[in-house]
Amino acid sequence: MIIGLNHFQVVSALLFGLGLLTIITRRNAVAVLMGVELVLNAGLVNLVAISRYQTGGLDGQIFALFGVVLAAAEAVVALAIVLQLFRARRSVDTIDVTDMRG
Amino acid sequence: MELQTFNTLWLIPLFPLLGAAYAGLLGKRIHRRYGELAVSLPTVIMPWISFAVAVSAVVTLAQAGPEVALYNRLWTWIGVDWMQADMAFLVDRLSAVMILVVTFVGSLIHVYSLGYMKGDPGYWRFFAYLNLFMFSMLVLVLGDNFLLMFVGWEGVGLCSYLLISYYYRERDKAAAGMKAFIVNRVGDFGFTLGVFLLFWGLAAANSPSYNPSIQATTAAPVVKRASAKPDPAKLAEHVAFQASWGLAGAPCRSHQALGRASTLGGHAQGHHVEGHATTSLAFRHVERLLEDPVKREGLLSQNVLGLSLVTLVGLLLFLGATGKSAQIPLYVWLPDAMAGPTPVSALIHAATMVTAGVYMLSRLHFLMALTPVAMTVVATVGALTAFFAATIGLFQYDIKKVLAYSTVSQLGFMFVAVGSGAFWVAIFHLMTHAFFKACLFLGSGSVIMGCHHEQDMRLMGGLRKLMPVTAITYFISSAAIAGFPLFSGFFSKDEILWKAFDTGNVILPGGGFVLWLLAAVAALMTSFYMFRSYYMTFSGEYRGGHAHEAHGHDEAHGAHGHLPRESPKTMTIVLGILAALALAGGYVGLPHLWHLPNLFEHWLAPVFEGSAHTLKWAGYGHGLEWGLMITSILIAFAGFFAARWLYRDHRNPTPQKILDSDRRLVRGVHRWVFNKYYVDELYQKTVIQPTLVLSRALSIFDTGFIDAIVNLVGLIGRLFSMLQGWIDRTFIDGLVNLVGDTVMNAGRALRRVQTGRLQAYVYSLVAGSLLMVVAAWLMAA
Amino acid sequence: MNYQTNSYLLTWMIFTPAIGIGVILAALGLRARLNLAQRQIDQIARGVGFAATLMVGALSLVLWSRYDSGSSALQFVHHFVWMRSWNIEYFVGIDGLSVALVILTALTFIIAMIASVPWWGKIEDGHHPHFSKRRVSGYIILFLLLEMGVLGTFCAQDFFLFYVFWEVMLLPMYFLIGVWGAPPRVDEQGRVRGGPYAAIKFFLYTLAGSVLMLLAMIAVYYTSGPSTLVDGTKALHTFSIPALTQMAQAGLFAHAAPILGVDFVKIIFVALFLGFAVKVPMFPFHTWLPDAHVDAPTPISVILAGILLKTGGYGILRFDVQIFGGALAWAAGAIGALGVISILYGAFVCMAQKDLKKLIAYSSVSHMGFVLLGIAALTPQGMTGAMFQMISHGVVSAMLFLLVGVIYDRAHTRDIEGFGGLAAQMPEYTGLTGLAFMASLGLPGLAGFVGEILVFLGAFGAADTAFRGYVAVAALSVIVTAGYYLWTMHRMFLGELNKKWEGLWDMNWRERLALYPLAVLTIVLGFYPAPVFALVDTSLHSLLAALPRLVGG
Amino acid sequence: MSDTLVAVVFYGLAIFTLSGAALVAFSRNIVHSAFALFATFVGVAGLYALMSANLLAVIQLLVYAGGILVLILFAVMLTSRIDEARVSNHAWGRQPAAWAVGGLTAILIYVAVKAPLKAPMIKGALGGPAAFGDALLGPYVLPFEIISMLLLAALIGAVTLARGRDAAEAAKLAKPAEAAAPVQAAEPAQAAEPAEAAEPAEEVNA
Repeated sequence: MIIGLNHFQVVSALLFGLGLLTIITRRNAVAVLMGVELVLNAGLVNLVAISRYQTGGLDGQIFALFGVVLAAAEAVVALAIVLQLFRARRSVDTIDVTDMRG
Repeated sequence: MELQTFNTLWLIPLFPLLGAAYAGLLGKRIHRRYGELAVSLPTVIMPWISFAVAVSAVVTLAQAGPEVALYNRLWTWIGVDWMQADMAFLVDRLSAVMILVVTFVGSLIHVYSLGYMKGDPGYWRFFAYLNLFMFSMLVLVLGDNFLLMFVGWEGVGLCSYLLISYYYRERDKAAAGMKAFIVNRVGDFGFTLGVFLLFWGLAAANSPSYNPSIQATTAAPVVKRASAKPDPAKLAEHVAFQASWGLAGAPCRSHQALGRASTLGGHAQGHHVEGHATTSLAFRHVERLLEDPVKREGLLSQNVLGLSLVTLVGLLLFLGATGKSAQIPLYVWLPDAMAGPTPVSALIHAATMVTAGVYMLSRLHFLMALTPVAMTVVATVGALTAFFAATIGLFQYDIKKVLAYSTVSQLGFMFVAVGSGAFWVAIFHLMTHAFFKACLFLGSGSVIMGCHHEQDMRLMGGLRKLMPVTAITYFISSAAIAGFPLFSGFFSKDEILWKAFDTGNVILPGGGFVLWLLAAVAALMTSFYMFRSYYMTFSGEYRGGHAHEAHGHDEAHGAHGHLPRESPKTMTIVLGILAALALAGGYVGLPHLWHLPNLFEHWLAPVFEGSAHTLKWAGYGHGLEWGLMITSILIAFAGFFAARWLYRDHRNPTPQKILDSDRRLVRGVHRWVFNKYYVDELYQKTVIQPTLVLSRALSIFDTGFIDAIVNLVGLIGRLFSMLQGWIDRTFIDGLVNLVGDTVMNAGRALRRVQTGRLQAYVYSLVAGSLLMVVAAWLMAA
Repeated sequence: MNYQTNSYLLTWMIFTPAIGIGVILAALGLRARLNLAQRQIDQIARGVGFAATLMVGALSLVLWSRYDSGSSALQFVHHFVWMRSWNIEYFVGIDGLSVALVILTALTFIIAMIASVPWWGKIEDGHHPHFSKRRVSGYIILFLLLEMGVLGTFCAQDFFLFYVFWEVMLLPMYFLIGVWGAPPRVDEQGRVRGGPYAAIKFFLYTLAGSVLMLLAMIAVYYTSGPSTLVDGTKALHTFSIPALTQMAQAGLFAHAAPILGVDFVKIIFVALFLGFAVKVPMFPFHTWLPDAHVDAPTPISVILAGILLKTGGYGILRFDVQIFGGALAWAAGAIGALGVISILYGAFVCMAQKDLKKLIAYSSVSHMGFVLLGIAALTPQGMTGAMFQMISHGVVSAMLFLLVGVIYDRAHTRDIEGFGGLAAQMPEYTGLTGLAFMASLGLPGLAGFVGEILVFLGAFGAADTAFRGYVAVAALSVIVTAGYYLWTMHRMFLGELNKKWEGLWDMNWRERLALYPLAVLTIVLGFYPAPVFALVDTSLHSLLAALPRLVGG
Repeated sequence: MSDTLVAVVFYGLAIFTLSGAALVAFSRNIVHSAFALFATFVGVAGLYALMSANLLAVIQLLVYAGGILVLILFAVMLTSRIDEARVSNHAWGRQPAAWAVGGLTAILIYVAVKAPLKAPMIKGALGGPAAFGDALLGPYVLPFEIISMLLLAALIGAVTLARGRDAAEAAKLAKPAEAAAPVQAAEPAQAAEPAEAAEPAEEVNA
């Protein structure tokens, strides 16, 4: 059997789904961050796969590279925020953080 | 009349004005820092400078010949179209007398005040007012037209108000000032109306001489009215009326230009101006106009409300004079005016301001001479005032009140002279009166100061020994006012009596005799009450000094300190000078009878020349004149001896007996006269109270009726809009509110969605994506 | 009609306050950005207010120096088409009728501005902050808007533009009285009075007048003949006042079709007159005045009495005399009579007042009656007198209201009976009040006299001899006026000092700065009124000369 | 590499990756989750390598597994108490979330399967690191520079955020947050007097 693009996409989709589930259900802010990383990875896999199967160039990889960099930046900032949050509240439980409540 | 430019005339009123500004604006601070003299010396010197300038002006005038007047035009004050009033000063022989009297007596009284006001907390204020008064009085005298005279006229009224209310902490004294001002305003009402009437009457009288060529250019404003009521005669009248005084527009401007040239250019041009300037409120222009028989007839033929216009003008102007000069019916303010400091009483309420009415009518002699009715009224009112004021004066105990009523009475004499047509005599008496009455007042001031501000003569007595200078000067002045032979008052008063008897200008039944009789009786009473006051004050033993008795036993030398003492030098010297003038001032106007030159009449003759030919005299012989003169001498002595008999040394019990009499008639008369015939109360009841009631009624009308209507309209509007509002609220607003409430409730519900929880948002994101996909799928299907 | 000059001077004058408003608004907008404190904003607003009013003052001096008093034509004209579809032009220019009032306006607003600041004085109330510390920027903005409206009203030469400025004038006044005036209170009779009440009363009264004016304006517009706009386009109707004047002089309005059976000229005359008479104010339309004055803050009273009342008199001269003078002959008797009633009625009502400010308000009614009488007399003296009376009343009443403000800031009461003996405590204040009273009662040598005497003299010479009677009756007011002023003087300043007022202090420098210029002006105008005459004479003369042509015979 | 081998490798990698991800999603212990995340990253790197994106695979390992994950572990260690580690990873409303996410994933999978993208993998190498470098400094130089700027900004931002203020300032920062939600004041130091802390907070709100 030939592994086609849709195989990769199914994996990507599942990865995305699991990441989303992590984001939604986890109460720990760090865990939520992990979910975000999963979702990002799912996207990157998709990018690379499409460029591999459809266009054949380096574009997808380069975008993926940018995505990785973005993820790194995001992780750094987000973790800094989480740390500040923890410092302020002694907790990283997302249920407690309801400052944006209407 | 020829005008000679004299460019320093304006300095005469200027100096006192400077003094007033100095003391008024800086005086308080200077007083505090540098003491009294720093305030008073400049202000005392100012009138003297004015006097010096006035002397120089009068000397120039005297050298210039009889028909010349000095003229100094500063600027056009009110110049609107053909009406023009200049800021211009004029000195003719009449105003020359006035400025000399005013500046000289005024300056003396300033000097006197140095001593009298010493230690007064309002020192600066007093001198500021006094200087301001000098300024106003000089403007009054020097003003060359009605309006400028009115500036001075009201200015002296204001200063009089300020000075009467000088001791403003005492309500009564403040009220006296207010009374003076308001009563004077009644007179001003007459004065202004008289001026208006005269102005437009002259305009109409002047009309037949109009130049038709300028009709087209100047007749504009009133033509319109004429065409509104198409009446050819009226139209013509209006056109004429406009044109004559209506050298309007360009001609008026050229006149101004010429006027300006005259101030720069001197005599010849000044004379040239006379030809053009027929359109102002200047006295000399009016006089010139009336010299033309045609125009005079034009004025005399006019009637207003059934009265001759000239008569009405004369009466209205006389109303003004009665206000300022305290004649019936407006004399009531003058006795109250004694609330002011005594130098003020001397200067304003005896020597100068109150004579303004006499001056004004004399100034308008050419007009007064045209109207026998007004002359009669003037003379009669003058005589009655002289008589009634004298009767009140008989019973007064306040030394200043005696002098006040005597002033009213003497002013009455002057009006008798004016009404009789003897204008120069009025001015003559004005002058001598200024000397002796100022002296009397200042003497009384000296007495009052000596007696520690006691004014009741019953608490004086015996002052002759304690205050010899005051006593002597007071006696001389009393002799002068009573008309002792060879004293100044004798010449002037005798002349008045004679002229009143001799006059042909009044239309009373019995002619001048009635006037003479009233005036003679008044003279008798004058002599009596003046010496009464002299003897009550200066003879016998000192009766004052409760203080003396109260403290005398404790302190041996203290008693002496409480006895009256002679006043300081500044005051006694002034008294001396004035007494000398009271003694000798009359020699400038010796009677014809004695075949001696009458300098005063001669001096004033050119001024009153214009009216001389319209005045009529009965022409009684010398024998009668001798007889009257002797009568008046007898009268003077009769009064003197009666007073001496009754009041000398306070020994004669008769006055007290009369006062204690039980007879109703005596008591009634006494109370009636003592209370000034209840005139004040009469005015209170008939004028002041109705005015107040009216004002209150109108005020209530204003808020209760007019404003109520406004508010009612507002209320109706509000009721209507309330109805509207109800409809609005219930129906229209209901709908709007429904929408609003829905939105609000929805918002409130949706608010819960915004939980602030991170995952909830992601959750809804996911759900939303799902929904969108489902929706897209359904739509695609 | 030849317009002598073309300049932007008037436009600059009118809109300089608008620039000031813009600056204040900008400051408010950038407040958060620039991190400005409330006090800083207040100071900026005051500074801008001063700068704007002083600028207008300086421009008015330029105007005065360049004004050609020998010409009765419009000067400093600025003219362009504004709303073409209605033939409305932006048209400003001044002649002798308005120039003196424009200068007076500039002066009065400077004085009022000085009176609007709380500097250099102990004026705190304790309970309520002094009006000059409340919402300062809003106050200054409205103040400047008011100045703009007034200047525009005097300068506008287009009827519509005039109307716009007339209304612009109204609105700020409403807020200035209502918001910064006295707080609402209940009086003895249980009626609610105070700033808001007075403001509404003022607003509705004047608005009723302007509605009549609006109707008249529309009627005039549709009656007017064809004319040419400034850019050369033909227009069927016009709002331009000079053009309307020319048409009136050609007899257009005199021969226009009657409305409801009444002559066109007469009905328009009456409508306009009523609109202006409310502003003057004339008996019986005067009752807004006392309320408005009593409850307005001091500077607003100053402006109200000093300037706003004059817009009424000016409007009568500009419209009722200049354009619809055809009906003047018909109405003069009535106007004169109403003037006399105003004079006497005001004077008598004054006598009964216990509130100092109300007294002075009623005295305004009395003194503005002279303006009506003078205009109705139709003589040069009367007209000039009316004009001068407006100027002198502007100066004197401004002074009087400032003086009331001085005592009210200290004592927090204006009850005349409650004072007494203040002369000892506040000599300088007493002196100035005395001067103002004397000027107001028409003491010769002070400003009030000149106008009064000219009006009397002019009215006495009116062709209608009934005016002599009017004068005789009106002249009684000189007695009554003296009576109430002196009585007030007596009750407030003379006698023993009321112990209650021992803590009062005399004038401070801010008050001196506002009052002394007026005092000097009062005296100068009294002795040397020629500058004012020079400004107004030529125009008034040609105004009168044109009257017969307006009848259209 | 034969297709079968590729398939085998793919399935192996896919299972490894997805099971790691599942563990991340469902583990009750956050430390476990972190390590499972490591596994997922490694799996994804394998998938990259499978698609001959060798450089990217290396970068994935270096950056994600070596960098980000270490960061996350640090965060876990700093924010969790080790003794509570067993309950450190609460879950919240798992069931409805599972339904929603499941639905979404199902649709995605459906799309992936049904989409007409069945072309075989393009043959041949796609260029090594040299080509990568040329592309980055050639056509992609602008995004490259921008992303480097972004990284720098994130770096500075993170430093600024994490540096922490003075204690007082931190306390001040904490107060408004507490004022907004006084009931949830979890801090033990302040929990001692919650009533007093709540009262002024209500005033502020009013």
